[in-house]
Amino acid sequence: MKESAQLALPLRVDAEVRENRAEGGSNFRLRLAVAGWPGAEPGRFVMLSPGARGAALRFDPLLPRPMAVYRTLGVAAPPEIEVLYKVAGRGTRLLAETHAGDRVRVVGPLGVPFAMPVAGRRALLVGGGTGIASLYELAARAAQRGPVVVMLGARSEAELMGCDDFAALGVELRIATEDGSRGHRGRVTELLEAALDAGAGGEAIYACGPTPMMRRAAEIAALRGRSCQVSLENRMACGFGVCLGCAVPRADGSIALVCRDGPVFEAGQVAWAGLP
Amino acid sequence: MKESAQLALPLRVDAEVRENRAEGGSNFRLRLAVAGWPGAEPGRFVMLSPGARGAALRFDPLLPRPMAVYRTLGVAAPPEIEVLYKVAGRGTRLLAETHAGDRVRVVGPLGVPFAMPVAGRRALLVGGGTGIASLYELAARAAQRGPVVVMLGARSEAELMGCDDFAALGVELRIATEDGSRGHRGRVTELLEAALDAGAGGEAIYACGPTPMMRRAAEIAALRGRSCQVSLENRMACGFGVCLGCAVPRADGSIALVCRDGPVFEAGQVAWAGLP
Amino acid sequence: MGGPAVSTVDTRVKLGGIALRNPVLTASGTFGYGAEFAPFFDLARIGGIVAKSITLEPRQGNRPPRIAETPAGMLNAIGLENVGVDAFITEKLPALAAGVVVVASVFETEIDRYAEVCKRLSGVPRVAGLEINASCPHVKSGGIEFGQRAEVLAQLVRATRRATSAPLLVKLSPNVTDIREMARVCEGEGADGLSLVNTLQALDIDIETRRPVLSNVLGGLSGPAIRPVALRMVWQASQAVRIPICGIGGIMNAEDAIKFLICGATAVQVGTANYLNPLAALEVAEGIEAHARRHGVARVADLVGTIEVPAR
Amino acid sequence: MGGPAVSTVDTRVKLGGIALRNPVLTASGTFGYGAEFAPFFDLARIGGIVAKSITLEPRQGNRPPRIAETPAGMLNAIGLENVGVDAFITEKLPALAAGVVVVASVFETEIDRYAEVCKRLSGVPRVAGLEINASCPHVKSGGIEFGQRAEVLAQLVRATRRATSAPLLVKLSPNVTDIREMARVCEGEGADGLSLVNTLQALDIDIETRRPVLSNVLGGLSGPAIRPVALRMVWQASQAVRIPICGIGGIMNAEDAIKFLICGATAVQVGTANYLNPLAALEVAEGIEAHARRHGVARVADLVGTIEVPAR
Ligand SMILES: Cc1cc2nc3c(=O)[nH]c(=O)nc-3n(C[C@H](O)[C@H](O)[C@H](O)COP(=O)(O)OP(=O)(O)OC[C@H]3O[C@@H](n4cnc5c(N)ncnc54)[C@H](O)[C@@H]3O)c2cc1C
Ligand SMILES: Cc1cc2nc3c(=O)[nH]c(=O)nc-3n(C[C@H](O)[C@H](O)[C@H](O)COP(=O)(O)OP(=O)(O)OC[C@H]3O[C@@H](n4cnc5c(N)ncnc54)[C@H](O)[C@@H]3O)c2cc1C
Ligand SMILES: Cc1cc2nc3c(=O)[nH]c(=O)nc-3n(C[C@H](O)[C@H](O)[C@H](O)COP(=O)(O)O)c2cc1C
Ligand SMILES: Cc1cc2nc3c(=O)[nH]c(=O)nc-3n(C[C@H](O)[C@H](O)[C@H](O)COP(=O)(O)O)c2cc1C
Ligand code: FES
Ligand code: FES
Repeated sequence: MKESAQLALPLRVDAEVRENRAEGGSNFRLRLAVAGWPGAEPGRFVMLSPGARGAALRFDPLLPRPMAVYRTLGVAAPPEIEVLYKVAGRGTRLLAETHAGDRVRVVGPLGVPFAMPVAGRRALLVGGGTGIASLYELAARAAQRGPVVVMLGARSEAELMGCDDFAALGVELRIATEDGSRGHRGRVTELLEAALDAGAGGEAIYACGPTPMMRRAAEIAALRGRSCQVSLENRMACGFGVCLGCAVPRADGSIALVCRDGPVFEAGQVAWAGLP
Repeated sequence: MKESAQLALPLRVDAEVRENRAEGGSNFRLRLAVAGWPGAEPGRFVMLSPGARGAALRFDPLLPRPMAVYRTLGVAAPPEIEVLYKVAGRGTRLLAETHAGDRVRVVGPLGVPFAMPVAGRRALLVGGGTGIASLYELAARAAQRGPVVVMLGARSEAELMGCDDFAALGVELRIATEDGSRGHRGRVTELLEAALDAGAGGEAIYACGPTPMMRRAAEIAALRGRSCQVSLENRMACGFGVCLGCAVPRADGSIALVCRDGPVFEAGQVAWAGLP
Repeated sequence: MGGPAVSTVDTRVKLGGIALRNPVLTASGTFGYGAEFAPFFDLARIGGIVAKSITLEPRQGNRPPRIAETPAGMLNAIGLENVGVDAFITEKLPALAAGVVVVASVFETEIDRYAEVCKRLSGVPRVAGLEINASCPHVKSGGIEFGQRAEVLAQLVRATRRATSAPLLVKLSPNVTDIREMARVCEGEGADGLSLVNTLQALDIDIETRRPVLSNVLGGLSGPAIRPVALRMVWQASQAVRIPICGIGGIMNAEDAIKFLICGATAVQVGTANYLNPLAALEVAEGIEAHARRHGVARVADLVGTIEVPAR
Repeated sequence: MGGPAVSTVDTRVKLGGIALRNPVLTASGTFGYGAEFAPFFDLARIGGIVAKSITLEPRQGNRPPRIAETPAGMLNAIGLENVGVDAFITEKLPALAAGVVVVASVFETEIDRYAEVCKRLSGVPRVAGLEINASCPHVKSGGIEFGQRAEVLAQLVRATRRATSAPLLVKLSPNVTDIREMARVCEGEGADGLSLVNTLQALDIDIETRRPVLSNVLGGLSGPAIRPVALRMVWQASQAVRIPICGIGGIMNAEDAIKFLICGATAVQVGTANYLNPLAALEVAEGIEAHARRHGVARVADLVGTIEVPAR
């Protein structure tokens, strides 16, 4: 994904929590008022320091956590962004404990966004787990250029996130759950396979979710001679290319930084076997 | 202060915050439900780990903070205790950020209590700053054995704590503020001096507050050939005599542990010049 | 990792000749002489306790302030306040219930005094073993030397080894260039095991007064902050010697302790955690057992040294 | 402390011949090559930046995982990924605005290669000084030796000193028994200043996989966790040598930085803090100035070494 000169520059703001709501399963929705927020292209992310409250300085946990910008709420002043997240460990657990009025440090927007589909072409978006959060803005903008099919997967219905928001976009929504509690019983990549086999060809393919899921999506695309954009995850300390901590191997043997060269990559460029 | 065999043994409980209320100035009142709480003799304290919430483990700040047991609310089940505290640094600031339902680790009751006044004798209690919190139970129990005068001091009215509670005990309450915003303008030890000079002699004297205040109270008592019980403060890591961190010098050159040998001491036993 | 869950786990380990019912001890100086914790739990339920380091004579220690808090850690310069070896034997040991395994910790300023303390402790029935504190970083007279210089350490271990036939652990200082060298010296001189680490030498300042936060200027850093350094040293030492190692440094919970076992420690000591949570050692012991059960590890000893180092 | 508040504060300091507008630099490896921070603030407002350590040839670094979080700290084993000295000179330096003071950091696996990198950097107009990274703990080939053995360190400083007449700082490893010895060696060989400390060698484990959290097994510990150790070493070194010292280790805010100044550091470097707060270095610089103003300190340099050690 080439970096475009027009990408919004990152800022560091102590944002104010407007709302932090449990949404079933381990899902939460965080709404932050971010003064000066420049907007974020689809697929870009922020670094959040969870639990930063008032002046009570604590350095454990030390590092911020990367989170996709689910969407920017254009109407609010100061601008507001939403983050959809799952409680995975102590960083996200602390985030879950913030209350309206608390402050959270935001650095962003960061990273290289998805390349938009060619106008008129059908876009297939495949999301699993927390990866769903990276796809909303893409779906919203792609829907203005052509037909969009969004395929979302999770272990069970409760673990799905954002379904209603996607549905409200008017895109075609297909669901897969491993336990069959909603939609197709099985993996979301099976939906992708079916869509491609039934499709007319030429679709732009996007995948974001757990590594095995993205790897499978990439395989499915590659088997059909098709390219696929994926959004990788990795541990990050900075998010803007200076700690060199988020390195992953490229297929050509070189090293890429997920935060600076990604998180969006062409699936064929990724050395899948070398991911952490 | 000799340790009596009947002192309640300490326990460690993850207590639940029932209420945490700002009370003006930098004062807060914390009410905790402490399962199994055995009650606490006047002057004893607990160690609190502020901000311990759910399972989000954080080790900064690492150490618990000592707080007097302001009072035990006997009626509740599980028993509840109240702690009156001032925000002094980050430990107490974090405590101030806890919400009802959060958990706080409690270790206690700890330390050696005040020796009760001889029945029928007048008791003079002098409290300043956070030291006021150590005196409520003493006032309550002493009031059942004889007349009690409670003298409370602070920089300004807003920084006073607990006045209404003391007043409700029916004890005689005298106030001093440095800025004159309530009661006598000046130091609370001036009230002590006046009370002693006006008194009949034989009063039991108690002081708890900033070190200079207690030192002055001790001097005032000593000048009149009277003893005085003081409750010292010091940095603490454990609160029950095992880290040896809270040591202070005794007048005889030996070392005392504030948490185990105190916090209550005969003022004459303390090497005031050697306090940290 | 490991097989299917097992129903019973053998938690016993042997640490340099000391039989422990589970691999969790408490670290010297963080557990008093043991009796202070009796209100909180039955001390016989943990592997054992290492008592506060004792000297030939009682010592009074440093002036206040003696402790301070740092990010995820604490500084201390207690100055080895202790009751002396005789009061330890006559007053402190008898206060402990019969089932409690006690390791005595020995510190002194000269080698022959170390040896003398070891002699007095030898044959005392309640003493299961000795730990030589070669590493206290904050006492001016000699503390630094013993654990930081290979020749001096060798002399110390030789002399204390001669003075006692009790199980002998040597507690090393982390303030060294190469912990493996120090570990080998101890093994060579006949130590039965190693305890590592003691505190990291450190300093903090109050910027308003411009004074060190401790009266002693320098202090020892302990707590979670040092855990990754301690873990590294335990792993390095375990590769350098065959005698068992007791891992110490920032252990707050069972997960932390298991890391030390995986890195090659036969047992662990819980230190600073005892202050913030007097039940910490017990919770660590129970947590290790639960972990082993969950992972199908029939004997906790089978966890020791199971680190999987990726091929390069 | 100090007198009544002053209205203007002279924040300038001189670090081994490098003139700085204020005593705050950024630490090597935590600030990229500088340009990455340009969106966040004007880099000319801090004292200077120390660039990522560079080698003769570009290097690719270690496989992932390269970083992990620890209590109040982080572990890294990047493996010295860098663009190489030539690309540094031709691509990275020109990307920085004219007013930015740049210190180049040099690392290599052999002494003559170190010297060669220094030669190539000498006379490059944008390079205000060199920092010799003698201390990287996680590269297999030699990293450990340079800063940990006095003789090797002496050779390294001698060779790099000969190779350049630019201001020469030597960045020391904290993984040593006696930092004073290493400091004296550098001074004796003509270093213009010292930077300390680099990361503490450390290790962490994932107990579910039983594998080290880093692909390289060992990593370097940085962040607030190590600050008290770094502060101790700066104080010790400042008493052992007369050349200026740049204090590094866990500086998160102005208060932390002021502690280093009080302990004898002429300047400081902000490291890990840049990751969590890209404005950290600027905030530290502003905070030091505000502190000086509040305390009536007319020149920030007057804060250096003002530690008040109590009489014993
Ligand atoms: C570009 C990007 C965008 C992301 N967007 C979202 C999002 O919109 N919503 C969301 O819920 N999550 C998102 N994630 C994942 C999120 O960052 C991690 O779940 C979070 O950092 C875990 O932190 P923790 O402290 O709760 O868990 P930890 O205790 O740190 O770890 C829990 C588990 O998560 C793994 N982990 C830790 N950090 C990361 C990481 N950065 N990426 C992947 N796994 C990690 C750990 O190895 C461990 O297995 C994103 C990650 C990246 C890199
Ligand atoms: C037996 C005892 C009973 C106490 N009871 C109460 C009470 O009922 N209500 C109340 O508000 N406070 C009480 N205190 C004082 C309270 O413990 C401290 O205010 C608190 O620990 C400060 O923690 P912090 O993290 O907010 O401040 P820090 O940032 O740790 O320190 C702020 C300031 O307080 C000083 N300080 C730190 N710890 C202590 C300490 N243990 N004692 C005295 N000063 C300290 C520091 O040196 C510093 O100047 C009591 C202290 C003791 C020893
Ligand atoms: C207040 C305090 C006192 C200590 N006293 C001793 C001691 O007397 N002898 C000793 O060998 N270690 C002593 N230690 C070191 C601990 O036993 C342990 O090695 C160190 O604290 C690291 O473990 P931790 O991080 O779990 O505390 C002391 C530590 C602290 C914090
Ligand atoms: C991810 C990372 C990479 C680093 N790379 C270098 C390096 O290339 N050269 C160097 O001299 N120090 C390097 N360091 C060490 C820092 O410059 C600094 O000395 C150390 O992190 C301690 O300071 P801090 O606690 O403020 O981070 C690196 C540190 C980190 C965390
Ligand atoms: S997260 Fe720091 S370089 Fe990518
Ligand atoms: S606070 Fe630990 S001994 Fe008093």
